[in-house]
Amino acid sequence: MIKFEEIKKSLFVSLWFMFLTFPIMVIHVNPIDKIVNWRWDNLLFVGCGSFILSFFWRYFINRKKSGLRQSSPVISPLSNIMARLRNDPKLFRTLIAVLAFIAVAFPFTFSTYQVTIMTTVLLYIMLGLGLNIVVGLAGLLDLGYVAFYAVGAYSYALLNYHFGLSFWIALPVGAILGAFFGILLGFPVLRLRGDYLAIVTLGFGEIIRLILENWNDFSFGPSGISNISRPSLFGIEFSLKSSSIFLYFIIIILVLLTIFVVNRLQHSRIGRAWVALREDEIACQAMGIDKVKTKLAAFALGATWAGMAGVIFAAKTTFINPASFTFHESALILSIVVLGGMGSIPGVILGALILILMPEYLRAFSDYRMLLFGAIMVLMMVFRPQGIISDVRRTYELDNKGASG
Amino acid sequence: MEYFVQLFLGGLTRGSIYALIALGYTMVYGIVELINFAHGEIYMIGAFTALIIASVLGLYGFSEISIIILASIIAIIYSSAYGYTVEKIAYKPLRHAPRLSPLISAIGMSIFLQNYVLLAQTSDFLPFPSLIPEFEFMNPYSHIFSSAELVIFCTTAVAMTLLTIIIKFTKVGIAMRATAQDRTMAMLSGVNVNKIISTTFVIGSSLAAVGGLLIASHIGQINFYIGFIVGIKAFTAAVLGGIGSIPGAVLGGFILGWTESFATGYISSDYEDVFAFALLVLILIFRPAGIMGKSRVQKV
Amino acid sequence: MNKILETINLTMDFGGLRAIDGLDLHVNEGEIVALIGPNGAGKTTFFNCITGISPPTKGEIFLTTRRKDRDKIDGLKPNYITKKGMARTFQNIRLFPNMTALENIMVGQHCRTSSRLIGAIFRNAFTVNEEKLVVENSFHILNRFGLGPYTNEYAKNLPYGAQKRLEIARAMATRPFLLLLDEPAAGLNNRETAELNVMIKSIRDEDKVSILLIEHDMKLVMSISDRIVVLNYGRKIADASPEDIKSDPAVITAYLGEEFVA
Amino acid sequence: MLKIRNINSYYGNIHALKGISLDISEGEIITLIGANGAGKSTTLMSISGIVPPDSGDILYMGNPIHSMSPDKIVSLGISQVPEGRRIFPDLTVMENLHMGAFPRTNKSQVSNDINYVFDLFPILTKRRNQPGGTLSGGEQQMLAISRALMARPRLLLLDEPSLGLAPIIVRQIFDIIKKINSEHNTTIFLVEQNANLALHVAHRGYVMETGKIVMEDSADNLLSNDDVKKAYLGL
Repeated sequence: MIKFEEIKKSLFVSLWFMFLTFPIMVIHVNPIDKIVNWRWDNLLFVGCGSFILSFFWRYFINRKKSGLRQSSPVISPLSNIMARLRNDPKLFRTLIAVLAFIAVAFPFTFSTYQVTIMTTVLLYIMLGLGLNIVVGLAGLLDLGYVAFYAVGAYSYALLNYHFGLSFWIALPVGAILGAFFGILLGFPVLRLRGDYLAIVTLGFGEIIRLILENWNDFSFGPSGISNISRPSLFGIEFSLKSSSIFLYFIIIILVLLTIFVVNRLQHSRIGRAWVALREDEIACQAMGIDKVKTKLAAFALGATWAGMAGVIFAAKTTFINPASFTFHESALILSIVVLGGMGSIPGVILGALILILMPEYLRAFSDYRMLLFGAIMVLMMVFRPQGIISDVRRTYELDNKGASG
Repeated sequence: MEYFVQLFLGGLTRGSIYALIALGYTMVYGIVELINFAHGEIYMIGAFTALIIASVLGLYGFSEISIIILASIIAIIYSSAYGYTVEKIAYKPLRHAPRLSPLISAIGMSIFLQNYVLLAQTSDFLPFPSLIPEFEFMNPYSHIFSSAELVIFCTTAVAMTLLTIIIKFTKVGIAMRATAQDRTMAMLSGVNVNKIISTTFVIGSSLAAVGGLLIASHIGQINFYIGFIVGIKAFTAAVLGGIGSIPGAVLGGFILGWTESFATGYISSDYEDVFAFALLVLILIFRPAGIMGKSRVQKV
Repeated sequence: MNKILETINLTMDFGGLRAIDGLDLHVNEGEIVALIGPNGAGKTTFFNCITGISPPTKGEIFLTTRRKDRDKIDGLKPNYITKKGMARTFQNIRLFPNMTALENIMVGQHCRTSSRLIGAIFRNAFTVNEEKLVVENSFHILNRFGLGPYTNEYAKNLPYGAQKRLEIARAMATRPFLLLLDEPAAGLNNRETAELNVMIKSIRDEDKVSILLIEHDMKLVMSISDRIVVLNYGRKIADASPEDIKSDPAVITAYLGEEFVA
Repeated sequence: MLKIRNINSYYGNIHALKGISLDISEGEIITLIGANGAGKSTTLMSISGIVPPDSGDILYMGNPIHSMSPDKIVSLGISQVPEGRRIFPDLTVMENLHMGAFPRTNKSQVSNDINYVFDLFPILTKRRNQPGGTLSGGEQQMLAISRALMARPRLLLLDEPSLGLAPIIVRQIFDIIKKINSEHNTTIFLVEQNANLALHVAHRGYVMETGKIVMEDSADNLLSNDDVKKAYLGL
């Protein structure tokens, strides 16, 4: 039974938001025609919406508080499924087989349009996993991740334009250049505290974008570079349709490679050092871990992946310009990581699926997608900072062979 | 020489606006150690509110002067209300969370507010009326220092003086400083810390609104994205001076204003924003505590 | 006897306040030395100073390793100092909360292992071998400190006493020859303190690790220490055996409060 | 005056207070002694509302205060001088004192009280316009006590007032504590590690060990108790 007190509170919240959103939501002025458009219906939406949402808000806030007190972890059903998968190798293998089958069959059963969308999703999975190394594992908030993405994309575009370099050569070049820029930026800034690091990386990302926009001789400015070659296979050129299928498979392989690498790193000596660094910097140093070197490794590795993803992006769209590398792109990748679950590979995959597919298939959402990303970041931090699928540390058993699991 | 003076005064005007907005960052950082990423958006919302109110009043035939006053007051009220609400939703529930959480939440808030205005209003640039009249006595000097610049400079000076008085001498001001220095002890002294934090957001936001009005009427157009760039620049100013330090924010604002003014005047105007960002990156790398900031000793 | 840790004229200023004032202190090989003194006397600051977390304003610190190299370590970063063979625990437990107990120990062995990024990705024979050894070692260390039941528990979920032990175990995993313990008995009950007593002695006798500890529990300090150093206002006011410390008038004045000791 | 009934507190997973109960009557000086980490400061922070207990009751003048916010508790007349003094380092001595009087609105009474604490600690008069951070340890302790007195408390909570101070200053401060108690009938709850000192000024004492009260007696009895002597008096 909802108490009167609760209704009163919600009513107050609703009134407050009606007041708050009044000028922006209700009044619309057309300064040229000098007409004021009063959109009173919006006020009604805001009022009802905030009235209902405030109940949810208080309910979840209270639940969170009591959860903290009793220290009983609120395990979501998804995490339960993940836990079962981890403990049941047979189930796990079956699932992998099913997924593999779907992945292979997908481009042959669906239209080119669907394949392109799925390619985009896979690209963001790669980016998300790359950023996950930096943010999720090492705890360094990198807001300029898109800069390394741009480095990769432009290195392929320019090398292709000037020297006709192929995709296959550009891919490692993009990766190396990404890493190089990662180290170049990382070296001076990694001594900084978490929030300063975030701002410096943001500033760095913007500098790269602004340079690309203004240095016409180098980057062709805002008009960008077009007619970038698609990837070929041993010199064979593909038709548009088969080319997109080919790219789809390239990126599937790269995503698998990414998962493989991140998975191996996560539970290695260096991966543990990253997590330790995230958990407690001082204790980490007291364990003999070189803070700067370890951070730099994470930063450079994340940038490597962004560089590679950039090359693929350029090959996929065949046209790039600075507008693809705004801060919003960084924010999108960060939301993928945050929503999915920092540090968790399946989490990042799920995050990319949700955030990229939803605006594609639910047209209604596409207008609201940035709004939604913003809201997701806030709500996840407030209610479920560990993300949809929280990162679970690996368990070890002592047997004759040493490690298992 | 005249060109130099013109650039100097231009930088001063620009700098005073940055300073006004930087104060919001610095005050909030001082008290909750959080970079209020959404601060730029607060200022953007202030500008939009002023534009909307001014347009409506204009259509209903209000006199120019009453429009200016009413629109400004309403813009300040709304900015404060947004600042207050943002704190309650995005930061207050995260008081005891790890450092990254409120920062991510702040970025989310910033993106949310930008797109809220984008969706509810427009993505186009809107012409912003010049709220500042041309003074006749300024005519002889108008080629180097316009009336608008004079008003901006004076308004800033007044706002800063008011703020200084509040912080230095009022009970709330002392409580704000005390809370910034030791929150638990402030609670033990009977301060309602939540109230003080809200007050800080409200004051910071109203300063941002003042800055927003000045800059919008100076530049003559606004869109939903203005808060982002100016926000980061103002943040740069705050860091430059030493985040948490109020005179530092003012000094940082001026330095940034001059840097931009001279760099665009003598080097190239294409890279205006690059200079600001480069300054931000450099200052954080070489002197993260800023010019007037104190480096704090970390407790082990 | 062999001085494995030696500070000469160590001085530390904190914003106008002199936290440590010209301190000469040493630890001999195989000793258990207790550092006592009223709260705020500069004991934890001393630890932070010699472990490189906050480098000294003035003075020198020398560490003599098992191989008898005498190294000057002031100004070195904490990770190098740990690598040289001095490990520590913290007054307020600083474990890695979201890692398991075992992983905490594994991180402790970081500076004694060497596999790198490439090795981790390709899992070459060296890395696989090293990882296996690390896991085995970690199990061994956990069991030795009675933490076996908590192997795969997150550190943050361990009971207080176990967290304290895990911190010591983690420090021991760095294979030190000198272990610094910052208030190991704080918050422990009598039984746990008695266990700690035995544990510290066994670390010295079985692992041949010398120990320097800060502690307020006098019963523990008096029964365990070979030597006690008393600090007050960042200065050393006494350095003697437990018996002599008990009757030292300067110590009684500073620490126990003279005016009420009849 | 203050009744604590079976309170439990957790820091994360750490059970800091395990069913603490104690009573303080009006006009008493009560001391709580125990080793570092026993939970003494947590007890004080629970009373002040900074660390609200997870279960149990705290009654002040018969009214429950354990779910009140810290500022309300201060305005009821409970002030705390926390461990480490926690002077606002960048506020002047005067501003620190005004912070102490934050809940009060009567300006003339406040300035009377400022004069009163200046009488109590004349050294502060000289330092009135100096930032708190520049004061010596002893002066800071005096300022901390003065600041707490500025709220006109009926119950004064003192956490380790002797911490890091020279014996002569400690003696001075303990004399003042006794004076405050006898002149204004201010009830004092004193947490001390220096058990010897604390038991000499207190009427009654509680001994705390790992989150539990293990002994409760008159100060004189505790002073002559062998267990206490061994464990806390270092004799």
